Amino acid sequence: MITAAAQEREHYLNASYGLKSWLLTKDHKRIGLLYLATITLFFFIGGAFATLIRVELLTPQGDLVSSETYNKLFTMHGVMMIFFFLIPSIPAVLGNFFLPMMIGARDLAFPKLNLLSWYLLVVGGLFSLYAMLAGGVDTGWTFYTPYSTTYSNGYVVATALGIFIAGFSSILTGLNFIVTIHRMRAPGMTWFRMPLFVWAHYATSLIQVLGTPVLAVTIVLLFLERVLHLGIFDPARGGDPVLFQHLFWFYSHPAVYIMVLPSMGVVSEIISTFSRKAIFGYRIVAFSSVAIAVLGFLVWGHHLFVSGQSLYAGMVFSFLSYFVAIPSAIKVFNWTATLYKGSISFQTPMLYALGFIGLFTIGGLTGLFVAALGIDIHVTDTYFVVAHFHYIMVGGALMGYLGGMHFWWPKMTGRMYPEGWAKLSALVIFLGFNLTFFPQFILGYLGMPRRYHAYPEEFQVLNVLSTAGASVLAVGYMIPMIYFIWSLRYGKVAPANPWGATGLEWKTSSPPPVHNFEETPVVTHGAYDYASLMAEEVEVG
Amino acid sequence: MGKFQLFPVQASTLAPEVDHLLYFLLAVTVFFTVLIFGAIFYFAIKYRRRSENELPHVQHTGYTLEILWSVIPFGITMVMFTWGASIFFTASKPPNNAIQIYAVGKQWMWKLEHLEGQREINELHIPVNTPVRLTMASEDVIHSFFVPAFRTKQDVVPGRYSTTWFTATKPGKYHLFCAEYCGTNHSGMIGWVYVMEPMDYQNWLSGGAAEGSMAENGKKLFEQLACNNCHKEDNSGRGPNLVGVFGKQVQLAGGGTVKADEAYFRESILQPQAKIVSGFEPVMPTFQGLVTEEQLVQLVEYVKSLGPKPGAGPVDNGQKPAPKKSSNAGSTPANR
Amino acid sequence: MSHPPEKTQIDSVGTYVKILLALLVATAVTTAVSRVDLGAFSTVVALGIACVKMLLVALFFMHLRHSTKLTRLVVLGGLLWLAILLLLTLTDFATRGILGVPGK
Amino acid sequence: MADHAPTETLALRVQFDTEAQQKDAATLGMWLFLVTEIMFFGGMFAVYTIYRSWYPDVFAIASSSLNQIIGALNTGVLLLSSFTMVMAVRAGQLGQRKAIVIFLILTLLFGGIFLGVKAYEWNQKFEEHHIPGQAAFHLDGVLPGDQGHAQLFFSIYFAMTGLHALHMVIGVGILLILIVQARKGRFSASYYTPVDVAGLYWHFVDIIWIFLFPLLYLIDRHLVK
Repeated sequence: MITAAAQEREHYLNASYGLKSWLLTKDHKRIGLLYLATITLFFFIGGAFATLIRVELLTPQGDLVSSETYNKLFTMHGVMMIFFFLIPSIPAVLGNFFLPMMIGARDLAFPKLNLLSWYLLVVGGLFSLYAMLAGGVDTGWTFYTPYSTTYSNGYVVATALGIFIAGFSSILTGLNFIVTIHRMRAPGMTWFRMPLFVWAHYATSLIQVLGTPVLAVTIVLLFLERVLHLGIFDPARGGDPVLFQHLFWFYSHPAVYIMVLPSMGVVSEIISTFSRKAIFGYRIVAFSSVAIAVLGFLVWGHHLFVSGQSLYAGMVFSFLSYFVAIPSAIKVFNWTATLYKGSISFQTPMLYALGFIGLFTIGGLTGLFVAALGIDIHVTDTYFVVAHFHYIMVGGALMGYLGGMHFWWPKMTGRMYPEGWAKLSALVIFLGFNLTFFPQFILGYLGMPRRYHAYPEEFQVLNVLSTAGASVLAVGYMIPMIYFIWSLRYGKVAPANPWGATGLEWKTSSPPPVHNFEETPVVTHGAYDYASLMAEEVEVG
Repeated sequence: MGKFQLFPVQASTLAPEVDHLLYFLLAVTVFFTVLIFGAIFYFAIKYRRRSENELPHVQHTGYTLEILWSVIPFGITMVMFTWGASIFFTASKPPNNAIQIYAVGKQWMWKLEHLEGQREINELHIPVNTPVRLTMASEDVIHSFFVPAFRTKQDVVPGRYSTTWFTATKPGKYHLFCAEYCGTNHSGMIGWVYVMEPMDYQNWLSGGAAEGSMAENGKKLFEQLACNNCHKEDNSGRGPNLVGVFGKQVQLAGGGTVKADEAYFRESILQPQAKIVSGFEPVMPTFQGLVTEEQLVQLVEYVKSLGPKPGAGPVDNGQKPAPKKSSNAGSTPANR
Repeated sequence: MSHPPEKTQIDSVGTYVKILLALLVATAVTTAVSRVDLGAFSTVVALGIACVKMLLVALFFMHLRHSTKLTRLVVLGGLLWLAILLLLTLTDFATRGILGVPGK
Repeated sequence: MADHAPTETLALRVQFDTEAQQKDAATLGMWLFLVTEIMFFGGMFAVYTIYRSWYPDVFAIASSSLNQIIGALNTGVLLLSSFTMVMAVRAGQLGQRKAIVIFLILTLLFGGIFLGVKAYEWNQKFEEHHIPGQAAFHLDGVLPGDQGHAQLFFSIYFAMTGLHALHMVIGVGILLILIVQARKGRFSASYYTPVDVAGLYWHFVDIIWIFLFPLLYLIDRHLVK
């Protein structure tokens, strides 16, 4: 991966060699790449499960795998994708790599802790992979009691332990980011000069720090009940399984925002760069990230409308849920308004960002359906919900992640990817995604329950459509994988600032030097100041 | 491939209400999706980059637009909330004239029992245009009673009773699903709801081989378990006389009252000491582990049949909400 | 090694001893009071004393009274989120059965 | 700044510009970690609150089976350890290297006593058959139908005190490391951040116990004759 041009200059990739220089690195950029390799692996494992699920659902009879296997497939798909791919994805890869650079820091505040976080994710992932290979787990990623504590025969403990450990990885990353943002900003980098990517990560980190510990203790209680028979949620002793659901969703609802907020940050960067225009209403967009993080903690009970929580609680949580709609709507409208009178170019990252807005709009609007008590009675635990959260988590979070990968790939590797292929893959993914998940809205309203191995015949047409879409989607995900690897050797050498973006990370060379900047930057104006960027370029050029 | 559908049948009084709210939400969704997609496409084409060095000059000051596009959507969502909540309220509160049916979920089947004693597995026969109230229990894990054509769904949590109700409006055969993942054969925990004309329903009830009504079976159990040794009808037993108790407020030892509903009877059989009736000693043994949920509902139904309105007619469910803090001695919440 | 970090405020041993004694006395008091029937107030008193003890430890032993605004904000945030967890969970558990229908 | 062959010191890591910045970062980091701990124990406080409100009578009886005097004395021991910990931090502030070691050892000692007493109390529970999930479980004064609720109390008791004890054990481990480092003379008035930050952790664990003690040992004690 080293070209003649880059060979002369030392950067973080060629500063040292060997396995040890990677496994013991404290450089946030290298740790970001370690995460990238790890979560890509987890993504393809989770994707393999998804493929098997979709193939199984081609026919109504449930004839490809046994129902036992099928239950393990959707459980492991959920566990892998949520805890080992989506939650670490943008923060641990792109956040790790770029957050310090964007605020002009040499590294995160706690580099050793950062490396530890990566090891924790790996160890957690290994536990879960072990559980998978040893026989799997069939509780669903939600681990509802008493099924998970008393009735399931799967490797619940190993999987839960894996999630517990990965949770600490997430907590430590969030903690590291918050301290870094508070204490490590370069001279002149005031709060309202920070890129929105940093704001989004600040909000995300708040959730990681405040929410994840509750998941951790819930898993501990699950463990105590299953292994030591402490029976905290056991109805036979007067315990309440619904209490488990409260604790679980206290984390797991905000966790959705851990996945999608960083994506929103990425999209803000991309939309601004490729419109060559500051984000419309920068402060409001920045605050809306924090608002989503805070409000996201007040709504978890909307997962429990028919679960046996009280009528009154249902109403309170439904009411509060609608408040999240405000900052979300603001973001979508403000991104769209940013395009107005911009100078818009359609390179790959922009295609992903626009795709994100579209899919997130649909995902968000269908969220209004499931937050409405009357409709949620009918659609909860059906494919409608499955479609809704895939629109947010795949259409939203994953599109943002891929957009960010394309945006920053030149900076990370010093290489450009082939633009034509990249545009094609963006299109394929967008179409494949909609074909996969749109039919599931209809299936859900028709009443097809989720987690069904076999289903009534009248649902087959829509299931076949969905599976067809999934095959397109799978191809769409393979293409970037191939050309990214290809570009490491054959891609064009990337300039320092290929997109004409304003962030500090573009002011240093590609790939960046070990401590990011030759000289600590001094910030004199806000993010997205294209006028002064172009003025500088004129001076330099 | 079965018949292809895009929209589920409406077969209950609730269904059109839910669907109307859905139409409203769909309209809002389509409007905003078209608005956003349209704006993106329009701006993207109109303001595409024409030269490499162009620099847009737009000043954005004030927050008028932001206020506009947060207040208006919020107003719309409040309509959704109010509308949805009112449907939910209706769906939560069974009418007083509903006929009572019991359901017990266990891995992986639905067992249903009519007051007249008819028992069904994975099938439920009900009369059309008659409110039906289901009192549900689970023998093992959480299940969820879901009839898409009725737009109704209720989780059945082990350790307590759950309630749902519906009025079917169209005779026919409709899917019954378990909607809460319950283990290996979750997708096999399905069945049919048969909605029948009242006459057909009466015929169906009287046909078949019901071994006595639920109350009669409960009475047999009551005697087998020797409950009647203490709960005597002449007030001479060591336990309270159960005649006419159902639906009333019961004075508890140590002060306070509790409404004698299904949940209270269930609890009193399983955890007799939780709420002792005033004037009695806590001497009753627990029947936890000795009776199944199915036997429990029979016992409860028997005690109900001794209530103010004996027999299997419309059940008085106590229309008034239980007064708040009805029991200060209560060491167990009856209505969990 | 250069100069020590600026403005570290060092409390006297006497202060710490006084706080320790106050904590020990509070422990004795709360233990003794628990045997007295104060009705519903017994919980309030027990938790009230615990809160006072927490404040003493946090303000003096953890130097919260010398700390930055940000640190105090972090602590308050943590307590606020604990309150969210407890209160919103209680919206369910405190209102079970309001409809007089089992399970609602 | 931003030199490429940085000379790192303990007090000034390469990513920081000043020692004060580094110390601030460490302190903020620890306080944030303590917030995660609040939420971690918070989950259990939620469980406790709900079950206690459901089963107050049984919980009162179960609670009274714990030895209040031992609990109170043990609370005193833990408070003492907090005192010696803050004295160690003070010694750090003043750069008194010997005093740091002495106070850290004293803290370790009191922490050890607390854990020993806790172990004794747990052992008592085993002998009294107050272990939830065991067929032999029986709590005197609670009627057969309510034994399950009594089990819930002891489940919460073991979960909360167990996790608290786990935090203490981790704290003891940290103290051991600090003692070794302090004996090597690593800490001074300009660099004692590890002692300071470990102190915050130790005091926090103390605060958790300050709440566990009344919740588990004291509340509603008077209801039981």
